Amino acid sequence: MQSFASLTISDLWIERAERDLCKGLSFSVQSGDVVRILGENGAGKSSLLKVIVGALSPEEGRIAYSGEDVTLDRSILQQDALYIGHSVGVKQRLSVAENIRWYCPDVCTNVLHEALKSLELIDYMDTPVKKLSAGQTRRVALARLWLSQKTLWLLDEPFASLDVKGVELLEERIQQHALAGGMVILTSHQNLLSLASRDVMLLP
Amino acid sequence: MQSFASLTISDLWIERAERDLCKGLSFSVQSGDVVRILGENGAGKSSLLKVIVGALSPEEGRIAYSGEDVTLDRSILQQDALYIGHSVGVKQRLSVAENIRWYCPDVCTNVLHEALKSLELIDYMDTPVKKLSAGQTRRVALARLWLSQKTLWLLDEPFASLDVKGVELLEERIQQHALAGGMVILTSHQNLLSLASRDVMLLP
Amino acid sequence: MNWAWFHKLGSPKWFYSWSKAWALPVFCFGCLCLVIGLVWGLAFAPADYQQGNSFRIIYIHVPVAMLAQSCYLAMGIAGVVFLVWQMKMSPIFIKAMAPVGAIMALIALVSGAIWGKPTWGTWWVWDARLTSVLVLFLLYMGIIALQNTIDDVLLANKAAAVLSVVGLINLPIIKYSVVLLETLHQGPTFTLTKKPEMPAEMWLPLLFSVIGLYCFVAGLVLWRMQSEILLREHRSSWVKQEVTENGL
Amino acid sequence: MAFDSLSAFLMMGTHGVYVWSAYGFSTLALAWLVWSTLSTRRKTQDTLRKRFKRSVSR
Amino acid sequence: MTYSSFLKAEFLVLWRRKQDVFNALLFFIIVVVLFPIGVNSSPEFLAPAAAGIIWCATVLAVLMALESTFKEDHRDGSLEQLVVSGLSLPLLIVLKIIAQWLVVMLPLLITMPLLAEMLYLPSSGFWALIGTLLVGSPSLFFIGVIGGALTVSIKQGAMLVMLLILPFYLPVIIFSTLAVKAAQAGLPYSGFLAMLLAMSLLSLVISPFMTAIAVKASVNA
Amino acid sequence: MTYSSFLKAEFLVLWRRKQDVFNALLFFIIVVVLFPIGVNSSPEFLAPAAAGIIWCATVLAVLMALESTFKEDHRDGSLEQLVVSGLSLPLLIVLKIIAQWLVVMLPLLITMPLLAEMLYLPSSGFWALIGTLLVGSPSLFFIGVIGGALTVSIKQGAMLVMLLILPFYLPVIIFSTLAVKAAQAGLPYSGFLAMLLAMSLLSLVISPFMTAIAVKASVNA
Ligand code: HEM
Ligand SMILES: Nc1ncnc2c1ncn2[C@@H]1O[C@H](COP(=O)(O)OP(=O)(O)OP(=O)(O)O)[C@@H](O)[C@H]1O
Ligand SMILES: Nc1ncnc2c1ncn2[C@@H]1O[C@H](COP(=O)(O)OP(=O)(O)OP(=O)(O)O)[C@@H](O)[C@H]1O
Ligand SMILES: [Mg+2]
Ligand SMILES: [Mg+2]
Repeated sequence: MQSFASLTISDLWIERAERDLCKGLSFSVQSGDVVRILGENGAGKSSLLKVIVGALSPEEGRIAYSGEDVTLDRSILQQDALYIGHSVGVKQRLSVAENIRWYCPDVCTNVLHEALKSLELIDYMDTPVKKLSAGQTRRVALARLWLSQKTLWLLDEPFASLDVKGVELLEERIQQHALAGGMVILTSHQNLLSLASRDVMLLP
Repeated sequence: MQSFASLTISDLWIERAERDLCKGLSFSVQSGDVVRILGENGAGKSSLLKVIVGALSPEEGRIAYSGEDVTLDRSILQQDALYIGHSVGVKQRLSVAENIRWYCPDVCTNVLHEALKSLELIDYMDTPVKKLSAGQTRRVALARLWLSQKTLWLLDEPFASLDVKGVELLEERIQQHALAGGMVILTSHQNLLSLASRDVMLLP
Repeated sequence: MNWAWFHKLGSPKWFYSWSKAWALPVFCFGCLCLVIGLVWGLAFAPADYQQGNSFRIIYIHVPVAMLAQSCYLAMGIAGVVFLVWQMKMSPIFIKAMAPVGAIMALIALVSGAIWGKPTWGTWWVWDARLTSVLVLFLLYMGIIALQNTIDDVLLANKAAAVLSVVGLINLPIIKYSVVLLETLHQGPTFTLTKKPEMPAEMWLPLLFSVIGLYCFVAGLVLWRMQSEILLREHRSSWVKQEVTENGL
Repeated sequence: MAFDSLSAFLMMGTHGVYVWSAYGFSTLALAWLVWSTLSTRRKTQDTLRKRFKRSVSR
Repeated sequence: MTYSSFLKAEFLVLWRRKQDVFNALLFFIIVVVLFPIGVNSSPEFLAPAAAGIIWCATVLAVLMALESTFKEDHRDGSLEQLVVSGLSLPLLIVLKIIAQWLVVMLPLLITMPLLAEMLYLPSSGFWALIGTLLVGSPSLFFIGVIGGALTVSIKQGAMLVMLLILPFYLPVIIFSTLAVKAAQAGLPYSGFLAMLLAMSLLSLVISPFMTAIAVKASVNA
Repeated sequence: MTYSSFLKAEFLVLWRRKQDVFNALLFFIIVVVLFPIGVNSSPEFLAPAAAGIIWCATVLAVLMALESTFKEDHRDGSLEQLVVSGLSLPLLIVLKIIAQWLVVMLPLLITMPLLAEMLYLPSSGFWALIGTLLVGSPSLFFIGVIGGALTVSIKQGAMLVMLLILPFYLPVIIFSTLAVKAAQAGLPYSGFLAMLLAMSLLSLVISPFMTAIAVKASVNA
């Protein structure tokens, strides 16, 4: 993980389905921040995360990561970022363990078992993901948060379909990451007063 | 809507992915009940709803609807039931209005507009669903609750990806339905103390 | 070398106002030449001593066949330009060009087939030239299908550009291979191997109709590009001004 | 003029059907092309006009 | 949901996907073109093979079109909704197939004169070919849709559908090409057409129920 | 993610999907069998057409297999992850194609002796056929994968891929069948093999970059 990093977004303007989103949005995130993106349904939260990670191009705006301008080429940021979207990026055919190894190839077996145990997936280690329930699938995707060493986390409604225990686990992990100097940007419709250090409000 | 209806489930046993779920579960629901199914991720909540509506066959157990045994043929129940699952059953290529007309062909235009207005979808009436955000898509599916006259609602995490306003709207609608003599069975990981009249706990 | 024109071409606003001045004159000039060429060819040129009057189809067939190939070449170049320099105008050009090219290829096929009946005695043979025009037509249809199926504009741009470029590389290969096919296993006997030595009153009208069709197509494509530019640039203030004040 | 009379021009020797059908098809196709081009232009203008009006009235 | 709103939505979706229908047509044409170019382009080879080539291409195009019949419905959960709608599933399936047949086969039939010419099919065989296509193709759809339903939850379904279904198509192909050959030889071919009609009717009776079972099973999984 | 973990996961996924690979093989065999049955089964018809039929079937099977190359990765978001991984996308694509080629083509090659026998391919042409398949098929994969990447975000992509890509396959098919015909006639055919090799190399150079562009654009959409 980088010792100190920052993300600055200025004068953003996204257009989707002939509507303007996030017009003129600017904000910045420093090491240790947990930023929550707020907004109604369709306000553009998911679109904003996609723009940051480079999976969608904005109409206008600049994005800088750790002082470098990444507006045109997002690859520096991407090497440091971990993005989990609405569709979680988990291969349905592969088993839980294989999915995790796909993202984190050199994680050692003990660490992997440890993480799966705390996520209560250890019994399903060799089950193909398509046979898991909604919450279990989300847990598989979230396992990366325990196992990889990225600085910037971009999480789109990470608490969706998690049960109470899962929510607690994840909150704890996010706080831990922020304390260790990471940056987290997440969207959520649930109240996470204790968790987020700052809110960014998107007007529709 | 039927004037008085009831659903009784006894000695259920579902098997999925070589695991027993809901073993020996029995409960019944009367007109006016809002029942919340509780349980950890993977406890079998979604599976239970699917079994009730007849999209999955249980290993054992009996299901009775309004006094009639529907264990083998669920069609009486189905005519009276409205089920919305994790994947919401909305056609991505059709527009919002077309999707709603698919389910409720004889709803009159005024009523439809009214419902879309209260769900804040009126601007998107002719937009194909695939261009909507996660929460908006869920709202399209939920519009059926305002427009059709079914007694038994089976809702699998209906609050997922809805914003605060959407959650309030839906809670109100559910309470209204219960007061009018309907039955609601829903799963949710969020706290809905005010809403549910009863909880059914599934042990994993 | 002065690259200013290249950068200007890349600017939709500049291109729009430029094309607004040129589209109509070019189109009208094209129509005029085309009419002259066709009327001359149909009514005044002497009949061919071998083929009789059926040879008059040449005045539409050859220009259209030439256009079908030129259009693809232009699209391929535009594709390269887009992939290398990201020029905004290239995908607009490709989108405007594809249906025009497809129609040209279609007319070449139909007029050729009709011409084949009296001269070769059959509508269709699997000869090199015919087959490669058929493939060209299918390539055009592929690009159109792709553009219509993908509804994301950025993706459609890239996809059409990629396909045009790959087609540009492959079209000569296809042509070459099809020629081989024909020469190897004893093709149909009725191919025009040589251009007849035409008298001037035969080839002059052809020249007119060729030039006419080029200008006709150029005018059309400019118009098509204009609509596309307006749609894509609807956010900029000049489009607003253009549409609300001037009209098309 | 390569033909003596109008009927001879229309008959084109024995090849009238072929020549005229080829030209007929070509004319139709080119005319369709022109028509579709112009109608897209008109439609584009209309939709943009409407959109701008909406954004002004808002 | 009612039967008529279901049928309306089917047509609407197909209309939204009209480019796909057009693609099916182009695919069919390309497969037909593949043979003269890839194998042999002389009239002596093509004329007797024409009906067979056209039928093989039709079968492939129909299979490609059918493979995705239920795919999209499954993905967005609307297949599940069909199962729990309380309407008769077999009837819904028949309606779906009728919509598909109209949308896929009519364009194919329209291009036939052109392709027949390009493959040098003698005019004596042409009407027999059209007849076999009209009478035989419904059975292709009814049989094929079973495969589409079976493989709906499987990701790489196209291939598997072909595999499961092609063997059942063989009789249809054989009778059809025999009919065209008989017509080319000046023999009566109405017997073959009757056979094809019988197969279409048989599959109309059996297939909706089989498909309903398959759909239910794939929703279950 | 590293290159080696990527390659490993590719092979793992393919291994999980071994049924699909097997299906590709069966599909290929069925298409080949369709011709003797649907068109004509006499040796005089089949022997000269054999190489063409086998190549046409190969092309269809490869396209079917390629169509889904990126589909699944796109659906579950792992394609997005490839793009944002910071590794060289063209190189990842080459690795993916190598894995695909090994898994799809090797089984096809193994069945060749059998099918050649069934189609009465003279033994003089057999080794030429194998040679063309070995040298020519990489270009099929490299060209086809562009189509797969372009249509990844489209639901009913199989048809469109075929539409886009089949015209580009024509030269490969033509050179291959010409080579086999030359071999059957006792003529030298190394010139054709050289052409095929050149096409494979050309597509190896161009395709990964084109595919990378397409993948990036698809992920954006
Ligand atoms: C469907 C059938 C046909 C197609 C697709 C076709 C296509 C073409 C093409 C691509 C060209 C080249 C244009 C150029 O770039 O110069 C051409 C030229 C020509 N075609 Fe056709 N043709 C067809 C049938 C015929 C027939 C039946 C005849 C007359 C017997 C004919 C006579 C000519 C002549 C005289 C030229 C100009 C000579 C030359 O430039 O080489 N074509 N045709
Ligand atoms: N399609 C499937 N095929 C096989 N097994 C499945 C399938 N879906 C779920 N299961 C298994 O059934 C069990 C219960 O799943 P279910 O989806 O009913 O859980 P749930 O209570 O809804 O959980 P969640 O809160 O995560 O949605 C899980 O252990 C899971 O492994
Ligand atoms: N794939 C898409 N294509 C076109 N437009 C889209 C697409 N996805 C979303 N949109 C549009 O972009 C806007 C913002 O969508 P986005 O998904 O970013 O919202 P969101 O804030 O994440 O909402 P939610 O809380 O419902 O997830 C919406 O108005 C929607 O109509
Ligand atoms: Mg969202
Ligand atoms: Mg669930």
